[in-house]
Amino acid sequence: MSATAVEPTAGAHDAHAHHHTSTGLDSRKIAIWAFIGSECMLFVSLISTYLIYKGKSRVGPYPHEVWTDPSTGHTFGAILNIPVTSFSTFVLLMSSLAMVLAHNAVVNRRVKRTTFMQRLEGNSFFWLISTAVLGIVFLMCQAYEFTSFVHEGLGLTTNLFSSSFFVLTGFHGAHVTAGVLWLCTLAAIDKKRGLREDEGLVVDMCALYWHFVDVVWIAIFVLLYLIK
Amino acid sequence: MATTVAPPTFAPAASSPSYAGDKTGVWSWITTTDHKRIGVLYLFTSLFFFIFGGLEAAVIRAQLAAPNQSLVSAELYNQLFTMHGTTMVFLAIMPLSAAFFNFLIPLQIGARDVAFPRLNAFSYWVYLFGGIFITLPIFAGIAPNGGWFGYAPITTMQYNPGLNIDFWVLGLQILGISSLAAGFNFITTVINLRAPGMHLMRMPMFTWMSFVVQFLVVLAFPVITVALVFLQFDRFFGTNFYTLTAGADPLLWQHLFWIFGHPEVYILILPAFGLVSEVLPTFSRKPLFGYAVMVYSGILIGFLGFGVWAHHMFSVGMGPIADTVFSLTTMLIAIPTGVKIFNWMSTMWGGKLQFTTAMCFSIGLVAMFTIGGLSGVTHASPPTDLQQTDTYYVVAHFHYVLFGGSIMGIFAGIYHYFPKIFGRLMNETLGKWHFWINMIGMNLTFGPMHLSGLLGMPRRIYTYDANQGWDLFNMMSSVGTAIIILSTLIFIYNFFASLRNGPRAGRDPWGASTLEWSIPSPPPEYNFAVLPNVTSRYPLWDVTDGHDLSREHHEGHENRDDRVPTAKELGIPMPMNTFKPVMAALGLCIMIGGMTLKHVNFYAFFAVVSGGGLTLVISLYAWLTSPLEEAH
Amino acid sequence: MASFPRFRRFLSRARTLRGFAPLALTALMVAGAAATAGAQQYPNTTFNFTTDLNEATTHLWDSLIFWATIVFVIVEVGILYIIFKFKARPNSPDPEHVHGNTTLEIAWTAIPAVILAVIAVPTVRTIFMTQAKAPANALQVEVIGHQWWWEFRYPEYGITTANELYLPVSRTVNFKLNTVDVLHAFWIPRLGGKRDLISNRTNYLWMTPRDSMTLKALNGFCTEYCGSSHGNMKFRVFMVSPEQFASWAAHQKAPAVFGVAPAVAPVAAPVTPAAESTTKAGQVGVALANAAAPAPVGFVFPREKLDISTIPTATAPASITFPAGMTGDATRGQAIYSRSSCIGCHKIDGNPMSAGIVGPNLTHLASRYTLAGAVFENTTDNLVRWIKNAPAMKPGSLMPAIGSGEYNPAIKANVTIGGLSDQQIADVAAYLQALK
Amino acid sequence: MAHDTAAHDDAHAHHPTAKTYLWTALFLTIVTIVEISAYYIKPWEQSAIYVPSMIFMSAVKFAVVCAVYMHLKYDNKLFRNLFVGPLVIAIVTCVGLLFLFGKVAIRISSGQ
Repeated sequence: MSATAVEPTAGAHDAHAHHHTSTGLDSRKIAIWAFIGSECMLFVSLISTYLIYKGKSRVGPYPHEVWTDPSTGHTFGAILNIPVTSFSTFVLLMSSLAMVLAHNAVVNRRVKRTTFMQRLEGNSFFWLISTAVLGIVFLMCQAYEFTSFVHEGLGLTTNLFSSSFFVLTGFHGAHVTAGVLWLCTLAAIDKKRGLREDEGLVVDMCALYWHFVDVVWIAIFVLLYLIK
Repeated sequence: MATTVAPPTFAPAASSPSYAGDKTGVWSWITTTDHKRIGVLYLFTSLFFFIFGGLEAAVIRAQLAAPNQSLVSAELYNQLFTMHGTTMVFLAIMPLSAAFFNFLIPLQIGARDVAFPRLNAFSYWVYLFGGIFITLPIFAGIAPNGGWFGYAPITTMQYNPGLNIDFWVLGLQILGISSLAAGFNFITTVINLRAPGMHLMRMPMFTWMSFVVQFLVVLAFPVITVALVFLQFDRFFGTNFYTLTAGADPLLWQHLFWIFGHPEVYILILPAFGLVSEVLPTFSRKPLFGYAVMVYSGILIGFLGFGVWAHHMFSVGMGPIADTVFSLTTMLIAIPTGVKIFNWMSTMWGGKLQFTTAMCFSIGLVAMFTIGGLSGVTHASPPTDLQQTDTYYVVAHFHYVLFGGSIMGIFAGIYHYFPKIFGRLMNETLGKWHFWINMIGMNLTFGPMHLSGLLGMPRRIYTYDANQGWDLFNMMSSVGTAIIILSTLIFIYNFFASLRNGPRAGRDPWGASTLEWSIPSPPPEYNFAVLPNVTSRYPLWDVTDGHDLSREHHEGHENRDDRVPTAKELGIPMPMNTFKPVMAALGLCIMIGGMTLKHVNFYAFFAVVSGGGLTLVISLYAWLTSPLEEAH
Repeated sequence: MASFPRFRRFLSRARTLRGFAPLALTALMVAGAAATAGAQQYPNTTFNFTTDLNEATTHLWDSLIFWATIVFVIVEVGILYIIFKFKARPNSPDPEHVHGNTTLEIAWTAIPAVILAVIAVPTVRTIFMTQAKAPANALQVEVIGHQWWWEFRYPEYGITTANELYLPVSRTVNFKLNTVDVLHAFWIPRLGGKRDLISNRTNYLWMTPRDSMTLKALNGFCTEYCGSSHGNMKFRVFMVSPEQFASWAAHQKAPAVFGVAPAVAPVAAPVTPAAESTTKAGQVGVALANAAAPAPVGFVFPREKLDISTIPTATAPASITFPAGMTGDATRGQAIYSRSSCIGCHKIDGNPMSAGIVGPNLTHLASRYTLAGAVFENTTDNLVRWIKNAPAMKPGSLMPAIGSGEYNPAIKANVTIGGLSDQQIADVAAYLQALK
Repeated sequence: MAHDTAAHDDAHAHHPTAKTYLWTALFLTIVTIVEISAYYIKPWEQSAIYVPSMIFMSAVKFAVVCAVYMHLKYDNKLFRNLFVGPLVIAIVTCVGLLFLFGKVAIRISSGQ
């Protein structure tokens, strides 16, 4: 890689891509997969904790059940907002599509593109920014959800459900935030000088991370929201 | 076969440019990205913490030498045993292993460095700063005091309102980051940087066991990270994960901790197994017996290690089904472990045994670990475990595993690899003294603990009553500790005296068989002038071209080493020295460590945490946007 | 560097002694195991046939240690043999490069597997046997862990006591284990078994003590680290005959008889006479007057049957001083007690003012042999000092210092308002010692 | 530069086309719609197969994203092993934990 290239991507220069490797693969991709494997254990610990504490809270409000506060007589409805979350789930799913198309665009630079649709398909900047924007929309849904919960009387410290719920989804949200920053950095580079075809791996690493965050949400959506 | 020697076009010179020689000064060590230098840094730091943890144990044993003593207060005693465990596990044995990962793995697989040299430096500095952070509070009497496994709810704000546990939680998070970063780095290194022909099934056993350990690290540490995050949020923000009044279940912590904690045990022991598997064949002059089985048993131990965690919790009342399952899986682990013991014995069988100090320590491991393994089987059975758990019998068990196993293996590794690391041999006579006194001291310290435990002495008590039938055994243990200290003093003297005056070692003073012995001692910064082409598991023994490297170097002297050319002369690109990982590590540690200030002063907390965070971000950005190597 | 030629010569001669350490260890272990047979010398040994639970465990241990010993001997003797046999000698040939042997490796995979299966069967059987439901007619005992003392309740008899447990032989006892704060673990080594006391959970442990245990005094411990005074959280178990138990229980159930006609101090009375206490070097004591102690109406474990291991040897720190020769008045003491902070935490049946539930129930304090989690002997010396400054006697104690002018770590200041003078403490002690 | 070939091999290894990605997205959307509808269809939601069917559908989605979007289906087998191994350990751990904290285990453990 030339000395002029300035790429703020994780370990871009640390890998001995231009050195001998025994598998012929880039070290960075092996490292990101090992990282994702490790993240499985992180999220499983969080999800297990949520499921273990499910139904063990001593006071409400509860995720799916109606609850009347014995001291105030105030009645709380089921707190989880399925329509909003369904929408944000869909948004995250579409962001995965945009992400994979961004990678597709970068690694197929040589393909001749003439029609609008073809040029759109090859517009990596558009897809990177779309992914980031969809990620931001997802985060906004989450922010809306958290705010509405707090307004309804479910704070971080209210009960076991709220603690495990906020920390689990908050961790996921933090991962999405990190992904959005990563995507914005890539988009900035793409805008500035254009990501080259041989830099597909740089996008791929971000993509793998992003898809992983998406599949974690697939699990969270079903286990937390849809199953009572 | 080893085609690693550079063509002798360079004239011999007085000193060879080794990794330790060509750039000198403190700054060159701080900014280094050379895996060998980082290995040396790990070695010195972890030996320091090993001695520090040992001194904590010495105070504990002095307090317990006789009944009803009050050398230290109950509170200080609790901090001492907590910090003894934490120090030995996280600051001594793990990083001692990491010293060998760093130094040896690239050499053993024929690589120039690890996959991510700057990340490697980052791991070390995070470890150092984290170690300092978690150790310092003991001098102010506010060290962590919840035991090394910090069972909730004793660690919650309600029952432990001081800063003690905050240091522990945040310190372990910092150390976890160091271990995780190193884990990803070494997984990638072993998968991707093996020399041509170095198939997985040709890798030296130490590299294999370390490879397994890296997977244990990256899979086990996230779990404790989550458990610690819960605890930290409980303490800082009032969440309810361990809040009893909210209906929390204290067993959540225990399960999460031991899902991490049991793999952690194998993280501590497997590298020692690997080291011993290098030493025993070398001094038996025989290949390792049953190489493939040794590999698979190591993998199996690692894999089963994730399915036995609750055997630490038989006394919590999980019910007969869970007890049975975890009892059986635990017994299963005894099989691959036993296989290892028998294979080591068979390696020696029919060999030509040379009793160097490294060999003595290795045989010591086989003999002593067996005791720890067998006492382990006695509490794999829940009914008997109920009479043993949380007594000194368990203390005896895991010290036979960790001292008789890990530490013995690490000492074997230090004596064996000292010439490779520093280019000089350690004194064998003092080494033998160290071994025998250590062996006697260890058995005198931990042997009687079996008995005091089976005779009813609970662990973690700061004092005990007279007439309980424990006095003799406790006195023996305390005397044994003094003997261990004596042996360690001999080791320290030998280490530093040999560093200065030890006879020069050639490339392969022991006649060993693996790649690291084919290059000069200490190795040049680039390790291998030409990447070796590996055709065998024992490249220096299975000589195919009639050029018997091992014999030549075994009999040869230091003067036989030709002057080794520098990387520049050979045109090998090397990672540049850089200060950025150090700064990133410092920023990270200040950011996380500064969180303790939350309970002291909010403005200080905010300033320190954001200052640390800013340092981290800026250093990371500078790090990621600067090239690893000079343009070439 | 010194080369120690002499030592090297010695070493070469001593080479035949290599591996002595494992042998010595074996000898040590065997000697130790033999020694454990004597329960007299080792009062808390875990090898017993005192209950059904213990018997099952001990049998299991025997089979485990049998197989472990065989493996141990094979490995250690094997290592010794290899060391002697294959030591490098000047003329020994270079060894053949053997890489393995499939048959052997299968053998030492299979044989341990078989041994483990042999161990696993009785293990699983014992797990299910000991964790079954306790018999319905078992004596229910509720064990409640506190930092750092034990509360025992007998719901069947309506008794609440602390740190000293009476158990009838030949009747299954079912312990129901709970804690009010952090985790503790309930362990009586001589009776077997051990269970953690888990916050927000209930555990059970049951066993049937044998007849042979009648009139045995045993130690119990907390074995789960529970904070500052974890080492000070002990208890006593007094094994008695069913009749003795019935008598004890009937007496414990009744409120403390106080203020009845004075009587001679009973044999079992644990109160050390003042004269005796002052003979202790550096110790001072109080003489108790007006201790209106009634004749004992119920059974108390006889003092002469106490095992030496059940008599605490810990002494109060010298920092807590108490004037010698002070006389306490129990009636006055009752009045002081009833208007002091004591009643906020402690309960004494028969004293309507005293209804606290945080601290130990003191109804029959004088019938107990120990104080403060079985750490101190229940003597006048210890009692007055305990009242005066409990945290100095037991680190972290939740009972505050009460003596006027004493340092109270809870408020990081000396006690002023509400503090008791030495005379008042002597009176309170006299009152408490009248609670037989 | 050797660098190029390494990166190329990796990135170009028979990756699917954009069309495949679009069809995959359509499939994922449909499964998600079915999942959400199931939540509102009372007979389904209250039946015994609700939870298994939901877990099955999400597992399918999970697998499809991993296989197609994360290229596990097309990439080097090493990556699959690096991901599936930890995933299996994670899932087994989760199931173990849920059993240990489940009603059955707690009822048995109390022994009463």
